[in-house]
Amino acid sequence: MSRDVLVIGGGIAGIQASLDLAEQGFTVYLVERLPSIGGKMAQLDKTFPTNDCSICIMGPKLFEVERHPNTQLLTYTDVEAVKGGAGNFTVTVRKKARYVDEAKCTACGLCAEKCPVSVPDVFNMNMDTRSAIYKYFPQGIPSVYTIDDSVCRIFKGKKCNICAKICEAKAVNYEQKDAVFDLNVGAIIVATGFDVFDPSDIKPYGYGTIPDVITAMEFERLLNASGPTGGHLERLSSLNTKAEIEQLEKQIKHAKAGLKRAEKNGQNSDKVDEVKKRLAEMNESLDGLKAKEASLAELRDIAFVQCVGSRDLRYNAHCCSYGCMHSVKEAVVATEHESELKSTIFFTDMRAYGKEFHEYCLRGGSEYGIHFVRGRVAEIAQGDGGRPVVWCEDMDTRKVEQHPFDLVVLATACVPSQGSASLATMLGFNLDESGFVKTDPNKPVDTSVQGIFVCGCAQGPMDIPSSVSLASAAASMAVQTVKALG
Amino acid sequence: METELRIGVFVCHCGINIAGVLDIEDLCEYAGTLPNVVTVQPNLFTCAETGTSGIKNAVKEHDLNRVVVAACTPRTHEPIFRASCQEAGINPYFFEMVNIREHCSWVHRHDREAAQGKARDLIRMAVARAMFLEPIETFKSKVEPRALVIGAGIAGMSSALALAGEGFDVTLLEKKAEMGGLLRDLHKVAPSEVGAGELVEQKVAAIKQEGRIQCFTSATLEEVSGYVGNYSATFSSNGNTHTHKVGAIIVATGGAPLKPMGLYNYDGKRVITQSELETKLKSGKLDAKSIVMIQCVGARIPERNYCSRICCMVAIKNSLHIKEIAKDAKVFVLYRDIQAYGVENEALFLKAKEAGVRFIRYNLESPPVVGDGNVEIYHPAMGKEVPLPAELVVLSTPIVAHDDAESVSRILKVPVNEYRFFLEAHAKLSPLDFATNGIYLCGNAHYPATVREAISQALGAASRASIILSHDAIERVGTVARVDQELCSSCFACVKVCPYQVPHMDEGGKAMIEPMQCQGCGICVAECPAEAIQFGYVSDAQIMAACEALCA
Amino acid sequence: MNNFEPLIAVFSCHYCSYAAADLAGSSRIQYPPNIRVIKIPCTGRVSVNHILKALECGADGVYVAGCLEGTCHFISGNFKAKQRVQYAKNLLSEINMEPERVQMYFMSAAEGAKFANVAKEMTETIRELGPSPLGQNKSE
Amino acid sequence: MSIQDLIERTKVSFCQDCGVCTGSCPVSRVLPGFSPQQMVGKFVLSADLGLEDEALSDRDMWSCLTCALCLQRCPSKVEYLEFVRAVREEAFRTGNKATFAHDGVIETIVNMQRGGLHQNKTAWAREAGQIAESGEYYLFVGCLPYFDVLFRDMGISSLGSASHMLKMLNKLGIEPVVSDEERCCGHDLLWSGNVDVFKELAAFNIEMIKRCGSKKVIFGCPEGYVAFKAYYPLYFGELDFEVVHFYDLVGEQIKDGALKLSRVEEQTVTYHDPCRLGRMAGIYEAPRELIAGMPGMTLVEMERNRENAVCCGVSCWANCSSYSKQIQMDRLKEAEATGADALITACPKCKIHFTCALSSSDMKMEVKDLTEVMAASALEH
Repeated sequence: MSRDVLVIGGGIAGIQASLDLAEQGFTVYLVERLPSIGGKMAQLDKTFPTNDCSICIMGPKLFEVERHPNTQLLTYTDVEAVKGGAGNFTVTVRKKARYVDEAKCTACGLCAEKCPVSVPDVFNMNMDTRSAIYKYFPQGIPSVYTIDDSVCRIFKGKKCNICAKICEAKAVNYEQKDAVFDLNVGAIIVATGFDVFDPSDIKPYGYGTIPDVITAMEFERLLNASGPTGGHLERLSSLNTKAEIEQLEKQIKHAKAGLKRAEKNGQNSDKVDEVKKRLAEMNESLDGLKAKEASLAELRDIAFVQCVGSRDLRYNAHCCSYGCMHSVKEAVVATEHESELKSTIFFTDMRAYGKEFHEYCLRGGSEYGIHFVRGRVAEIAQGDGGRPVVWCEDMDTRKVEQHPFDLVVLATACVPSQGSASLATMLGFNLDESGFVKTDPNKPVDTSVQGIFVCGCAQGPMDIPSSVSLASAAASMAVQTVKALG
Repeated sequence: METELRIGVFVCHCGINIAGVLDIEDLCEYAGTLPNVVTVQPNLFTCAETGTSGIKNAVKEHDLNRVVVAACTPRTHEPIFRASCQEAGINPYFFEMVNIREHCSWVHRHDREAAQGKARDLIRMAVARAMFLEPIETFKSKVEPRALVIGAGIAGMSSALALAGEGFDVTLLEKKAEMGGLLRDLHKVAPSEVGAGELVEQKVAAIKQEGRIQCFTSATLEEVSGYVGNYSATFSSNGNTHTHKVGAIIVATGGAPLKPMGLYNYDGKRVITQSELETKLKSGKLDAKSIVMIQCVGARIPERNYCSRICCMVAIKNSLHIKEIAKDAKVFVLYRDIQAYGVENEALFLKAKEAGVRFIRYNLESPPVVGDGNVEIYHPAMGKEVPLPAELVVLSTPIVAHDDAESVSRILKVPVNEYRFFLEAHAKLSPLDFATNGIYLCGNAHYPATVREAISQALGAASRASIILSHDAIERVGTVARVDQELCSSCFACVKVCPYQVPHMDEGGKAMIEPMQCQGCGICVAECPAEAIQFGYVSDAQIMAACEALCA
Repeated sequence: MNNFEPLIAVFSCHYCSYAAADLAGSSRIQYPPNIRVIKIPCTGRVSVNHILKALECGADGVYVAGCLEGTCHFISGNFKAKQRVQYAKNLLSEINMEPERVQMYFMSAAEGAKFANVAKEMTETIRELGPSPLGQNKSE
Repeated sequence: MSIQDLIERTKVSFCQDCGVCTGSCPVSRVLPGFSPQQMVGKFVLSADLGLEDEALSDRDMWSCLTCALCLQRCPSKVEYLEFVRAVREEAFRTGNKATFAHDGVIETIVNMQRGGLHQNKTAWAREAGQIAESGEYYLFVGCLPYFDVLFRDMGISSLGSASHMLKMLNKLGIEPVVSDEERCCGHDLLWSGNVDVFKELAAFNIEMIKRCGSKKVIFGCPEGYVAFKAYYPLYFGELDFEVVHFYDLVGEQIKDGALKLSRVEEQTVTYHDPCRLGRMAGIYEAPRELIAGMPGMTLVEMERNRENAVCCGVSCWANCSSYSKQIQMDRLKEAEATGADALITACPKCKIHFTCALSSSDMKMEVKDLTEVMAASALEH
């Protein structure tokens, strides 16, 4: 028997549920599979309808849940098996090796600076790079670094111990092993959140082939001050071009050095000429790239495409609940970055059903000049210079129109998180037709298994306040369970 | 201060993070020259075990009564060092932290000389500030393990039951003669298809069985005084007046659908509201063969510019129920935007389409016109006005706040918005809390909600309230403002400026700040013209000392 | 005048601008070493007198850095601060000191770069204005 | 079938009023006022108001190309294709018929095949290769002989394609049945509402193939393939022979090494997916693999390819007008923009329509039939 509670998932729902429980005096284990808690909300730039900076309002909660004497944070940890029932669950968890001693690491970041590996940064939606030893995001909690053993040179059998050498706290430990242990709890709260739908499947939208068609979450990172552009609004094509320029400049520098050496050593003139010729070619393509970059510098017209993979019987029948407001917010924030910017939102139904939502949309139109077009986008073609062209029937004028944009942002569906099906099997609860955790509408946080509760987007697509409300509700049910049975 | 000030300064290398840019030896030497500094110690990592025990030992060895650590950001490390101070036997607030990492070594790597100067300045300012630090004590306030729940609709009843389930006593107030609220008159709730009355009766029965819940019907809240953990609520019920001591309060006063007087020929007979339709469905008295429903009646219009969230689903639910009774009945739903968010709602929307319910969109510029036996609507595909047969017209009207929301708001000193829905502490992260500690909200009182949502919020509000109720006493760190009533000139400046409406005038006409309610922002402290408000946590003396130490 | 290095006091709130400064640090964004941060719980804590006192004590410039407008952790503290900064500016005009020596800035905890830019901007502004006429206080 | 049943069966009332169909429809882009969504919306409302005659007399249904792009993209999975087919069937009965191009000649020829006609459908085949009178394989030639007559002036040899198909089969050791008794597959009748005659022809063909004892019926034409594969079973239940597309069959043989593709002249080509072969039969990759498998051939894709390909602008020989031309020209320009020397298609009708459009332009693009292109590579040695 146990009166402790396990919370699975360290996003805003899991954090809120943990805090509610901890503050009522219950011991909480908060398990998060990633190196830091924070979840999707930590990736957002701002939140609607108040335009609050997401990490600013969330940051204090991250600290609070880490520091609370009644919580035990188990990050970088997977749930592996569950036995028992309400009042007495035995949960086996695997705390994955970070290869960094959490108690010693001071998060100084020197290791990451010197690490020779560079891989796409998932937190920044792969639009930036990180090193093999990394912090999931700057404000991540616990504030420690982690070695990604899937990319680290050491774990590929290569010679490298730069991070261990540079770390003065002696926190790096390549010998660290996963720790597998059991937790005894009286109730479990599932707060495993959601995934963002991958729109590459929807071929007519050109995601993955047209560079300036991006997802709403990618746009969120582009708006963010800690994002890949430092919050400077740029098109992805411009970022790509910049990367190409950087690459080419490196090559030119290299070639120039080679030329100097060749001339100095008095090598035969043919070879020198050849290098000169190549250098000239490279300079020419550099000029071309720079011209391209200049042409991409201005970002004026952004399209927001709603219901991408949602309300679509071919992909997900359900509505993502927050997409309309999310896009209005992104349009508002983008305009705050760049006042000359024009945003157009292509929508099916404008689902602004929450408190202050409808008013927010109206303000978006009147104060930020957002252009709302009723009509779902039919296809996104590639126009002149690779610019995305949006085809759509305007349902108010009943005209088929095509408009070129500098950037197209896809409001992608909210889908069950990757591990939710296997977690359901492991814990034995049912899922609904969309793959979210099934609940009785009149018992909104009860799963089909007694003593296991659900909150946040694991239960279904919902906005942040609903997730937070549900988290508190799950905490209440967990308390009632452990008080009765634990 | 009577006792001699004895300050210890600890300077962190943070490996090479600080020491790589700053000359720690020089900083230590310099700190030693500052007034009242009796010991200075460098550490490789002050936050490591050796560092914190170093602080503790130094406190004992040098009889320190103030500790200054020059290291990284207090936002992450202050709690660690405060704990060390406490363990060493000095007040944890006799501690000051200097950020020479994030604010110095990391950001001035290329100008070491200036960085060194800045670090010296920062340490000097901290030592100066440390001289004026005040001890902060935590204080306790007893908690009444009983909650007051105002409103016994589905939200209030669910909250009360959850609180009782968690082991707390509940006083439940209902202004009507019976519990149940809005659901009493309704037919079935979607998507569970449970009878609304049945759901109410289940809850009422559970409440009656639950010894911890005391329910008062025909009740009116009259007065509330006190603060978190310790409220006193006076209310009348069936002619008697009661006063209950409660630790927390949940506002679940609900809302009601708008009566669409003067809209679309509303007459309550041939043109009715959705709830009137549900009464008909419940009694089986629906015989119309053609029904037209009009959405957004009185909502999302300039006078009432909000979306009432639930009306689309109510219309969809009821149209399905009509189709169940009479498969051949024609049902048209005229909408502006269908709000079928999420999984369940969208599925029900599809189910209605499958059942043959027709959905036709209209624009606010060309609203439907209710005629005799028909409703004329501009049909976009037809490109013209089309009369739809309508033996019955059903208007979907928004949930509006109850008239008494304002009086509840006044009694509890919690705000409402322009449509008189109660205003939560934070739209995103505190949706169920009021800015005032110890008072929570749920259900339609907050904003229109489906039954699922109302129950979720009710359970959530119960959890929030339980945080207070689960403690015998609430501990609060005294980082709060206090009024020196001797100095108070009764100018009301603090009353006006406080974002949380905490300061108030006591019987003697002097300002009072209830420490349990104070949030510790210090806004009133800066506002008070008489310097009557003390704020030991960040006192004027500390700030002034830091300013004076700006220059060597 | 080019060698003049201004001394600038910054009143920085715990929840946003101090956090922004921390982020500038962990992101290693370099900015001029002329500012001295005084941490307060909320910019609403800063009184007009604090601002003036900093000038009197030798600061060549003072700015208050709070949360973005509408997102103050304490609801309205930053608005109050904005008013008080304006008040201080008006007073400076009266005593014939440049009101630009005092400024109000708003930033979120996620805006490390903005913190650095503001520090840069303010340093430049004060450098342009030259040393505070109260400079002699420094040596006293 | 009642109109309400039709609505329910085709899920047209599931429409979300979102406009994806119209925004995608190649006709809507060039013919203002035409919209699949509007067509459906009008129909449903008219039916609901009891105005069934009005619903069935609408002419919009004949503007539809039945290209299935709207069906492909509709988020509500409205069965547009089946809706149009069924509505045309109902409308045809009330006298609301399509307007046929080419003076209706083709429709008439098809209708003529109902009687006790004895055709001369094997002459070309005997010339081109070896055929049998009965056996496992049946080669369904379809309309190619008539097209050969009709469009010879345009320089299109439809029989060339048939001959090459036969030669390649022979090379694989297959001597298929080709029959004089074969009738039109009925595809065009089905899509112009004349279901009664469609059924007559279908019944005749099924009987005829049974008589030949064939177990595998090979098609080169996507329309015949789809008519047999999807629509014959709808009316006659499961067929007792297999319906095989030539490209699938040949593709297998190439993979097995039974057929070799030799080097062809270096060229860059692009491939146009016929609606019937692509969206309706789901055959996207087989033709591409064949093209890519010919050494010397470089395949480049148009922006709109596979499930997003656009129609060649005409279906069922109905409604060929300025908008068809516009659609064709846009598609040809798209092909030209890829830098390809030739546009390869896999449907004799697409080839005819594109060739026709090309003849009135100064584009240098060539339009080729995949079977013929392949023959050059497969039959060389």
